[in-house]
Amino acid sequence: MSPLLLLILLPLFASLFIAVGANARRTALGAAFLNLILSIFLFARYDLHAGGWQFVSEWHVVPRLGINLILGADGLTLCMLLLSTLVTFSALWVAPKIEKQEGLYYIALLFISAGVIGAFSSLDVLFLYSFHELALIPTFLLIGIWGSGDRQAAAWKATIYLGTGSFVLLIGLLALYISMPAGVRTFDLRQMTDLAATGHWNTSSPVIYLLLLIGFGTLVSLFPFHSWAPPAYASAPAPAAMLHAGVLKKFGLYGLIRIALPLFPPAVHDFFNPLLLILIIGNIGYIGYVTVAQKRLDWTIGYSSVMHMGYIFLGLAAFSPLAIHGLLGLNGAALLMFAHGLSVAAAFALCGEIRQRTGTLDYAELGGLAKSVPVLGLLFGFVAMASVGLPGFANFAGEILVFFGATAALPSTGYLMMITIIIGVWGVVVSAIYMLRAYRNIFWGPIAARWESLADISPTALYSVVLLLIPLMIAGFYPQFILKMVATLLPQ
Amino acid sequence: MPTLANYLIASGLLFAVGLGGVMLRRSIIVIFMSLEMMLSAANLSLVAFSRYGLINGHQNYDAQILVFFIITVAAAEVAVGLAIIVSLYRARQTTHVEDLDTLKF
Amino acid sequence: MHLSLIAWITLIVPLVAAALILLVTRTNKPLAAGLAILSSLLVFIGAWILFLGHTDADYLGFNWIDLGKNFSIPFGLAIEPLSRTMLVIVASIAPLVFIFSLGYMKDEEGYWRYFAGLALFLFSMLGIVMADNLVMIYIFWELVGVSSYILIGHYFRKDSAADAAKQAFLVNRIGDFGFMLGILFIWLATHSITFSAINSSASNLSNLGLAIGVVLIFCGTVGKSAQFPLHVWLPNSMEGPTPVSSLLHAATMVAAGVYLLTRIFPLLAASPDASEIVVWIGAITALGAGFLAIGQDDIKGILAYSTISQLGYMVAGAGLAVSAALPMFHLFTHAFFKCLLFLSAGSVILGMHHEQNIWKMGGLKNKMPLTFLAYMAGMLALSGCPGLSGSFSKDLIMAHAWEHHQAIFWVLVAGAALTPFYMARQASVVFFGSPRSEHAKHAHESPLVMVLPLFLLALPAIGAGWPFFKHIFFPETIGTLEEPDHLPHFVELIFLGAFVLGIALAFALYRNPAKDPLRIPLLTNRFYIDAIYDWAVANIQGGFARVCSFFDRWFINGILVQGSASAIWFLGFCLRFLQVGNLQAYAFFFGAGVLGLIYVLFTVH
Amino acid sequence: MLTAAFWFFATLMIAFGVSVVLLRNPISCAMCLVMSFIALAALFITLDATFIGIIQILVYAGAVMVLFLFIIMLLDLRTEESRRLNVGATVGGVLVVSGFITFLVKVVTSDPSFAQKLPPLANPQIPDVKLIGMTLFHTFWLPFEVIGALLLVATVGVIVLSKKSLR
Repeated sequence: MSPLLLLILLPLFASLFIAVGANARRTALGAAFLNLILSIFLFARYDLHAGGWQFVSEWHVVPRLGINLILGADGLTLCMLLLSTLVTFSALWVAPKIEKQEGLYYIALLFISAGVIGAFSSLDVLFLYSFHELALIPTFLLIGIWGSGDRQAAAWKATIYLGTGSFVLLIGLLALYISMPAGVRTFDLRQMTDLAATGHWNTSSPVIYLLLLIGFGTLVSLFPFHSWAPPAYASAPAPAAMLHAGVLKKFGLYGLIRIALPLFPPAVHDFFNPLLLILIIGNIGYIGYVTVAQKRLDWTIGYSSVMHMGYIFLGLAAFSPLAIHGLLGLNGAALLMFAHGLSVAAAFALCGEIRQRTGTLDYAELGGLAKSVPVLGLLFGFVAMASVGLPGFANFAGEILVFFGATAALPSTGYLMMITIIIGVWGVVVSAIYMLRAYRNIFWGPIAARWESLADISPTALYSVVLLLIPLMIAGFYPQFILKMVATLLPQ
Repeated sequence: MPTLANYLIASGLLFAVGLGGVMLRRSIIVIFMSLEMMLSAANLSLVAFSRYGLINGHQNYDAQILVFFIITVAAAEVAVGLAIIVSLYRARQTTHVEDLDTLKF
Repeated sequence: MHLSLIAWITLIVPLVAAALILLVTRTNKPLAAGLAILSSLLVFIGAWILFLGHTDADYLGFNWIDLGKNFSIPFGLAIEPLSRTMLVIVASIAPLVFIFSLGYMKDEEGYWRYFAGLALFLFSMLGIVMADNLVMIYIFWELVGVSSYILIGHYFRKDSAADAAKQAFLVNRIGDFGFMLGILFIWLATHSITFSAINSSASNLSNLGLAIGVVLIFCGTVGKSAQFPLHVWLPNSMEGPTPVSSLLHAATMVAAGVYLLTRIFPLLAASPDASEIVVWIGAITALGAGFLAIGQDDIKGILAYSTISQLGYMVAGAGLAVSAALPMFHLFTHAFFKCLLFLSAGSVILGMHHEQNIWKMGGLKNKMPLTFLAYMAGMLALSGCPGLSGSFSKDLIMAHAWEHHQAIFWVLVAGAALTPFYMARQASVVFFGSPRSEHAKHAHESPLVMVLPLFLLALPAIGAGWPFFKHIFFPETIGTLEEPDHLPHFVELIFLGAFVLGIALAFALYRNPAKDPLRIPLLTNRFYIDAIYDWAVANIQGGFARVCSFFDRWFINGILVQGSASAIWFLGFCLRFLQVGNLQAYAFFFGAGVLGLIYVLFTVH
Repeated sequence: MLTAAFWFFATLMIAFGVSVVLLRNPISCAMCLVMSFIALAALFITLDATFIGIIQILVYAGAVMVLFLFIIMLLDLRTEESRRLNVGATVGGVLVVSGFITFLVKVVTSDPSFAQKLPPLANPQIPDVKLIGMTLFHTFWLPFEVIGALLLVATVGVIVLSKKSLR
């Protein structure tokens, strides 16, 4: 049995057991734990010298159309799988006691997990897409049933918005498929890459590229397709927000790295570079200031996660396969995906903990909590600093690599790239502005009497956040831990 | 000798009559009868094609099987449809379609 | 033991201590303090071993980021004359402050947090000192920022402390914005980030490129060394505990900015345009902060502005582009006497039961004689009293200014006259005259654990500038520390005159007054710079943020997203009228639709 | 002979069909429908589809029509009172119907292959029922099973629907 298939099936089997009446929390945690162990094992077992796709297995579905379920992993995949299983386990662990329909809650979370794992490990573009859709619907349920605030509106908005984005993406993927020469059409990513690389397939259609960019971009909340994210994350229960913002959202970037970057010739990238850079400026500069204006923690984190996507896109925009430093940005982007997934998941976990204790995330109502919940405050400090891009956390290493990559691309891209870099570096200041403001307003300052006797963070939440922070710091102190895996995906 | 066209026209006319019945009559029972007429008209076409499109000198039995299935489904449909009409009548005391117009905005 | 191992241990020990304090000893006060002090002592020993080892080396540890042969960010320790001297300064002052804290923080809460912050701070500072490349120095630069954030915000429940910590971090970040761009720029121009490589490539760069790169990196200095216009955080950061002020603002954090300038000194010296900017920023800061110090009532506030002013001298010294040793020498002497002054102030504050307003003090020389003696040593050294350490280094900078840049010279001399004035004002009001409050009447001398570091610091504060020490700590390899050859004698008289004038005026003016006789609103309000910044942050930045938020909420989310949703709703609303509810109408639509379809198919073929 | 039979039964079928639409009494309509279907069955037989023709009579003219009559009588439906003619519906219906007939004629006359005469069967004695059975149970056994299931479902559905209290 393929280990990757096992990785996908374990959560599904667990949800089956839950559906027929097994203890929901224990079963889900057990499956997630096994998955975590398995993904760490795979991560360690990956043969760095051989590189390329490993653990490949293939099942024919519609061979005539070139649709097959192909699972395989390279270094980037394994990083994303590690991220997925880490965040899944942590999200399940941190989940509070559920009053209504506990089974369905855990089943939904497990389905998201199975969906993202499937999406990351599929080598077949159609399955890559379908697994992502599998993860989308449980998110809708989680927000709509167990969310807070205006949860139904947020659930509908996010789902319709993401559904539309996926639809655009599907059109793009099908157009890509049809643009292949008849007879060799396939959804197999490896063959597609080969076809494009050997020149048998002319992939220079800007329309398809644009469709993919918008489709994947919507899933990643690329400006201006971001308005679904903050309300959805604000309303979602903490585990759902963790899984979605931490892992599922990375799917769009993963898809761009897997499909758009290698298949399209440099001319197409160059053609869209100015557009992409302008959108990145929107993501970093504009959304950054929108974040500064937020008055609630959940919205701040939601917008900040939108903003940070800009840095990853900057890494992708700096991609130029032929230049001497053309892959720096991509390395940084991959590292940043990993780092941001962990840090934003931890942020939402803590956000949920605060909400659970105080019932509000409004800056005006909170203050001085570090007195009553010191450990929670300490952890939030770590997470805030990670988000700010403090050295020691992987976010910093990723950002600096992205900046170096973008700088390396400067001579060939011109002034717009320069402006983007300046705004990007300024964005580091902006993210410090809003994160420190959040920290200062929630944890520092005089404490109101009603917050004096809050219970400090529960051990489960503490451990699950620490579980996220440890790999974040390992990758921060020693980025090679991730980078040497990522390097296997890049043409040498 | 009748041509294929003759049969098709006959079938089409029966279909048209049925269609007219569906669109003009108010009694839901008669509308239902007209529907049956339209289904049968389709059967006639199929049988005609079966007879005119010989395969190795034999009729094309695939078409007749289809007719067979259509008749079966039509029978089932009649049973269910009439049951619906009965319960509809119980609920609304009418079989006039013009009185059954609650399904609108 | 091999020196490279010692260097690495010296760097890592405080980090280990910080981590242990955080993880293990949160409840155990003595152990937390003990760990921190132990680590600082180890650092002290390690630093002196390295200093006396006299071996230049670049101890490459590993490639922090390694992407094949084209790109790597090394993580190495550069042990060379400059960093050795700086290392000794940092490592010698840190244990004293740590020990002093033991007494000062005895009754405070958040003990472990404080000592973990100190240890982390020491680690970061050592990292800056020993870093051999720009990215690494940036990493520790940021860590210094965050540890200062922790320490300044120690009394986080006070709004003022929380705001000061946040401001310190953010203002530093603004400086780092330029610094980061500078790193990227330099890397783009030279394709290297190690100091040895970029310093030797100065001649390959165009004048403009060199100037841009140096000025961008100088932004980092402006932020960290609190130069105008990013100086506002430093006085506010006095909200932190006094030992922290002494550590951060005497020898380490703020000195890091100057140290950075000396690390890229060859680049700076090669670019006249950049050094012109640097020297002017330094001179303006030196003079302006000197004026502001006169308007302060807070005992630490005065010292804070004097720090800014002295940092201005160092930056100007670097900007004169004579020798890297010039600013370093002043940094060296300043570190001791400023640390001494801060710790004395801490002792006074503790004796005064946490009263910091100098107008509530008075006559303390009898109540706290030991502190008074230590303070006077530091004060005279800072004021430039001939023979004490400060005069050597400061006069040297001014002498070179006379040689190279007359305008700067006069600005600096004006600042040099202000220095003894505000210091003597403080000394006179605090220690002389009669007590002005109940606290002052009942002030008491501090415990030995606090006084001892004062005296240990007083010795270098007096003698660190003497030629004997100068030769030990500043070998020729750092740069020349000779006086300019043709210095007229009257220039030295000017220095003396400035000192005497300042002291005399201050003691004349502040002979036991009950109130400040010289109250200038412009100075007490800090040139209104803080107010302008506050206004700009609240209105310009906040306004921009609100406009963005409004745009996002009402245009992108409102018009575009909700608009498209509404458009679809409206389409559905229109189509709704087809739902007439009549079965036969539906049959008609259906039939008509089929007919239409047939027609289309029929005409197409 | 065949031609005469075709014209006769075709006319009969259409005529009774028209009367279904035009007559007001539902019972008359049902009886006309039976007649129309018998004529249709005769047409099937002229096409050598004896089995289908018999099935048509058995199922439609027999079972289905009995059901119709049963329901009409159960509900005690009387002759429709004549309501005011719905002009829109009438015009629409006539338009669609005439349009349909127009298209039909156009399509049927457009291609010469529709004008072919009845081709002779290779062996008129071949047992029709046997061949249908072979086809049904060899080629189409799966749809046959599905249809069986469908009938079962329909039966269950009818029972559920006819229960007085629908839950």
